[in-house]
Amino acid sequence: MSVDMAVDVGELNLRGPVVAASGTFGYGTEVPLLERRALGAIVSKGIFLRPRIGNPPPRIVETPSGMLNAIGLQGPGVEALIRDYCPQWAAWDFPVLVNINGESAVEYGELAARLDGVPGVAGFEINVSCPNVEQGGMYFGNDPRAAAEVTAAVRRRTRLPIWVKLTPMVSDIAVIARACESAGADGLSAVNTFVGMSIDLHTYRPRLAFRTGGLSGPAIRPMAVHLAHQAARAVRIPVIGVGGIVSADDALEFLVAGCSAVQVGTATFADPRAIARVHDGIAAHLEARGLSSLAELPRYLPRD
Amino acid sequence: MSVDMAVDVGELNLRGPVVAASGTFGYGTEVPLLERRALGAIVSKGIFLRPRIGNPPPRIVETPSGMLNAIGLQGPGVEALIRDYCPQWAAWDFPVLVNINGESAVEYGELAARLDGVPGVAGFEINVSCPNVEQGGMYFGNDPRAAAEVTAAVRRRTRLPIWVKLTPMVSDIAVIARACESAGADGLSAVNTFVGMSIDLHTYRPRLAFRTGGLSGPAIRPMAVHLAHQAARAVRIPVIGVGGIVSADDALEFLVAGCSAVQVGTATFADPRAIARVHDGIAAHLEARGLSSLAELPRYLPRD
Amino acid sequence: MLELTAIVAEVRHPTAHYRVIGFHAPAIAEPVRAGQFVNVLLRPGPLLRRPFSVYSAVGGVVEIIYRPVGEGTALLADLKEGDRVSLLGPLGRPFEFDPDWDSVALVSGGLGVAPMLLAARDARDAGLRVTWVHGARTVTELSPESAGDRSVIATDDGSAGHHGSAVAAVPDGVGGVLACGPNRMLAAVAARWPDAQVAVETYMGCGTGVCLGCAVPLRAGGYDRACKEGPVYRAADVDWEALPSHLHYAAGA
Amino acid sequence: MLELTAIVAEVRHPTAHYRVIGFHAPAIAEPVRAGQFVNVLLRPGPLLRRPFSVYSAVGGVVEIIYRPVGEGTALLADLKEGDRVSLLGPLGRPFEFDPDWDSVALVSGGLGVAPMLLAARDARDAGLRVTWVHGARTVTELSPESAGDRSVIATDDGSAGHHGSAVAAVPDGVGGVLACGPNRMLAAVAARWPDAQVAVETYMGCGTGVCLGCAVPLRAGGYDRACKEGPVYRAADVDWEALPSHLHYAAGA
Ligand SMILES: Cc1cc2nc3c(=O)[nH]c(=O)nc-3n(C[C@H](O)[C@H](O)[C@H](O)COP(=O)(O)OP(=O)(O)OC[C@H]3O[C@@H](n4cnc5c(N)ncnc54)[C@H](O)[C@@H]3O)c2cc1C
Ligand SMILES: Cc1cc2nc3c(=O)[nH]c(=O)nc-3n(C[C@H](O)[C@H](O)[C@H](O)COP(=O)(O)OP(=O)(O)OC[C@H]3O[C@@H](n4cnc5c(N)ncnc54)[C@H](O)[C@@H]3O)c2cc1C
Ligand SMILES: Cc1cc2nc3c(=O)[nH]c(=O)nc-3n(C[C@H](O)[C@H](O)[C@H](O)COP(=O)(O)O)c2cc1C
Ligand SMILES: Cc1cc2nc3c(=O)[nH]c(=O)nc-3n(C[C@H](O)[C@H](O)[C@H](O)COP(=O)(O)O)c2cc1C
Ligand code: FES
Ligand code: FES
Repeated sequence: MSVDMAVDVGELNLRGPVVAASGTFGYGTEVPLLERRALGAIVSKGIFLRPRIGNPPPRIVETPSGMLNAIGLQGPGVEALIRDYCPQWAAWDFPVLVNINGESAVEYGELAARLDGVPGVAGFEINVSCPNVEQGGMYFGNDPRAAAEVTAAVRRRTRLPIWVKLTPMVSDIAVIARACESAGADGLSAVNTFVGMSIDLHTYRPRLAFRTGGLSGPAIRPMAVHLAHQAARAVRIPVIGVGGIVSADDALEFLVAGCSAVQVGTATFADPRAIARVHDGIAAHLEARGLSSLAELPRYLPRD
Repeated sequence: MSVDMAVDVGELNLRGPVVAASGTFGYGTEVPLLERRALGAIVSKGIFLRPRIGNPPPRIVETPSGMLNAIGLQGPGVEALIRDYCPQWAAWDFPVLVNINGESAVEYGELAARLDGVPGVAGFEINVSCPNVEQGGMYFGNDPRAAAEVTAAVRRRTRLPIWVKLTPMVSDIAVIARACESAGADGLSAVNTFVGMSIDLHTYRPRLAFRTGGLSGPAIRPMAVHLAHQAARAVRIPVIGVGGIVSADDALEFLVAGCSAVQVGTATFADPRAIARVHDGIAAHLEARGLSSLAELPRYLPRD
Repeated sequence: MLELTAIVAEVRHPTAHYRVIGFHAPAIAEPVRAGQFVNVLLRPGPLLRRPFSVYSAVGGVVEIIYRPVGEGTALLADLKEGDRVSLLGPLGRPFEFDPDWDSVALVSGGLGVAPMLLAARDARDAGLRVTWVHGARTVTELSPESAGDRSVIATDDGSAGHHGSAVAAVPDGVGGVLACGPNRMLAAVAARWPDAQVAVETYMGCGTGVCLGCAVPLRAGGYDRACKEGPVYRAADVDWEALPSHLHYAAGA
Repeated sequence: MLELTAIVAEVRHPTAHYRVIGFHAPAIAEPVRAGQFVNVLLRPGPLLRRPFSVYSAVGGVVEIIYRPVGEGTALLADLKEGDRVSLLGPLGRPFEFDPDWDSVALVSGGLGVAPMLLAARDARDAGLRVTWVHGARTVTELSPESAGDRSVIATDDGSAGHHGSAVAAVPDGVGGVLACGPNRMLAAVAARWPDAQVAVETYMGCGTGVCLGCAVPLRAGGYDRACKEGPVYRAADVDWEALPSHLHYAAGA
């Protein structure tokens, strides 16, 4: 394909616009990395400073064109991450961003400080939007002041690129987006999952042990496109669109709506080659329209 | 079926828990009313004081397990409603609630006053959550103070039952729910559509002429169940669950999650008999569990 | 308007690009008139029904003609004799035949031919002479089953019949004009014959008049429902500028 | 782990309630071992794949056995010879055979028989004597294809074999115990033979270890992934109280 798919997302130069979404690609080491030529970047599973066992099962439920998950940020903690995964990442020819989590702005900052400079860590995605933990998580993403505080705390401890992962559970995402931009974010990932619930009609209780979970998959795409578009209109930093992308056309909707790059999550579960498929489909679309680079794709982005 | 399906939603005694959702059943007069035995009530298409032409086309887009609509509250205005539809409603053996809309609290109040006492009008559903109009609509539903003000304005002008239709586009629906309860609402319909957008890859512009639309259908159900549950936990007045119900099991999820009744919307487009199917399926579920009335259905409703 | 479960009676491929599928549905076949449509439910399949003009209605079988372009039509193409689908119909207002006409021109572009077989039948029943005018991109496209009527073909590329638009190819002196095809063709029809009757297409949510999704902008202001007041309109009554014309699957028409 | 498109080679109905479908997939059939599973994509169909234990693997054909209970299995039941599906596999850790064993008991309940055909094959390859113990609700359910091995049946209603649970029906003195079935049966296995190997079921998002959706609670604390560290566990290692046991489709097992 002769189309130039490279894209600069702030300081990060990606060879393609399709990024693996946090929590849906593990640490990139679980599955043999087929077709890595198409991987723009990986965002690793959300990590805390300390190990976390996560939520009890059942943790997932399928829903119409979507799924609810309540994993609860199970993870080995930062020291195991540095020991077990970062050395592998350091050998790869595409960037890995670490999705960082904390119960306070201080914890986010410490996590960034600990990972800053570790070979293999190319940047951070600040998760202020996880619906599946009792402390922290979505709370920070709901409130512009808290989101900015967390962003600033991380900014002070690293010069690596920082993306902030926004929650959709707000009345006005533009306010949060601007708060994060002002606090020093280099990019915004829009969006995380929507809170949902499903009831088991045998037990008359929620199907998920955590009661609620985060909705992902094609069901949320129209909402995610809208929110990513609202965020992109509100800020000058790049927005990385995420939510329900299965096909190249889905990804193109986000890109036209003003995103610089996209993340593919849930689709990978059904199709481990989803990222390559989306990448190649975007290139084919551009080629069919006679465009020689992704940068030439028309955008629909009236400014506020 | 020997199961007692009657339910009291505040002052309104419904013969069954399944209600036709506003905007998806017209004025109840467009389609021959098959199987009306199963209709708990109808909520009529949203009306303003004055006629409205609505939004330009395209007004709808199909999405995975859902659809976006941006009708824009097209309607003939209250006088034509009273002349053309209320007399027909007065002859029916189930209640019709009017979904009322305005650009200010005063307008909502005037609409209620004009309709109060008109034969055929059994109550009101206050729409403070329409995403498809420039003025009013969702704005009132985003803000607890504005929602309460509209509710109180209607309360002052009528003794008929008032349901307030809540928007899902808020970080904490409980706050809005309590505000409407305090302002005199008799019930809460939860929820209206979620804002979404879809991009046309031929024109590189939004598919909907209004640019954004409201997402409905099974895609939103897990979120709607969660929001209806959050509302039901927050208030003592009945909650009417709405969002993505296609089957009896879907409706039962809302009922178990604390709703007194449910509304069926988009599902009617594919299946004009959806309401009867859902009604009968709920009765069959109760019977299979050896329950003799809907009131005996176990609920999962931990109070805040 | 009826909702019924119909059994697939037959499937045909009149041309390389078009397919015809017939449903055994006497309760619709009997009353249906030219320009009306059925709304087809595909399960498992997309959330909404898909509206299709009734192409023919003989012996209790309702036929529709389509081109597989998307999710719904792909599922339609998978149906086999004996399969069951739910149909809603007949829906919408049909073409009306003016008692003053002595002849009628049926002007179609691409899949706009769909309502014309019934229109010819109804016209003949009303004692009218029928002239078919069908526009296509190239000669490989469907030619209408014009059963001895006068028939004119126009092709974009001149590979058969008139070189150019179907509208330009219509002979002078026809009585009534009934048209169906891409919106830009119908706009041209409106310019030449304000009183022509045209069948338009819009996205539809319900097909039964309850959702207001199928808005057709009117010259007089406001919107009608294509599924209820339409899909047949007096050509000059439609605000063609405001009617979306980017119905992509019809682009090949 | 491979992702490949496989052609349906055959479909069978061994009993009234169960079905077997075989996919031509030599690249999975060759390496697969007892207790491993494949993850099946159904399109059009539900968002997620459906995991199934490999039932047999002969002549390059991977067979699975299932009962149509929901969306995925209904679509599976619609597949015909020659249809194509995408398979991921072989996935998960298989049963391990201890060199000290001289015999093995294969204890299954309902569809828990799924991995036992391969387990018997692998056991015989390892030179072990095999005792099948299968529990069912009534005699109409599947009896394993036990090919001359010693075989014990237990039924809930006493309509055949032992009256009561499969676990109670296992004779004393067996070497290793491999078990699969409803979680409450596996908990009973754990109580009688802490060292038994059991194959558990959970909801799965990916089947490949990336989503952490398939959490299995461990006695030692924390969670393992059924798709990666499992689905085969040492019986005593699982926290049976915390493992959801309301897998409704398995309730009939
Ligand atoms: C009154 C009426 C009569 C019709 N008669 C026929 C007919 O006789 N034969 C026929 O083939 N089709 C007819 N259509 C269109 C038909 O309903 C389907 O929309 C079309 O066949 C594509 O369906 P799909 O599910 O395969 O495509 P989709 O997967 O829905 O879409 C494929 C492409 O077509 C576009 N598209 C889909 N539906 C529509 C629509 N309703 N309007 C505009 N663009 C759309 C989509 O944007 C997309 O680009 C009619 C529509 C109406 C309203
Ligand atoms: C490792 C593993 C091996 C399996 N092996 C087999 C096998 O050999 N044969 C077989 O028939 N099935 C097996 N299953 C289960 C199978 O994956 C399907 O879940 C099951 O067949 C129902 O799928 P469905 O799409 O028809 O049902 P759905 O429509 O998804 O659901 C039907 C009902 O089953 C419940 N259910 C669905 N999936 C699961 C699940 N994974 N766990 C618990 N409950 C569920 C739902 O809550 C619902 O009540 C296995 C599962 C795992 C994890
Ligand atoms: C199983 C699962 C686990 C996830 N874990 C994380 C996480 O650890 N951190 C995070 O920021 N987002 C997490 N997400 C959210 C995804 O990164 C993504 O934002 C969301 O799923 C929407 O995209 P999708 O529809 O393409 O999946 C998770 C999603 C799923 C389905
Ligand atoms: C075409 C359409 C028009 C609607 N019009 C209204 C309206 O006028 N007033 C209102 O309160 N809600 C309106 N709604 C929202 C529905 O009443 C309902 O809240 C929503 O569609 C979610 O339910 P569902 O998924 O069952 O459709 C409309 C929905 C649709 C799809
Ligand atoms: S399609 Fe719903 S009103 Fe016409
Ligand atoms: S199913 Fe995804 S990690 Fe096991």
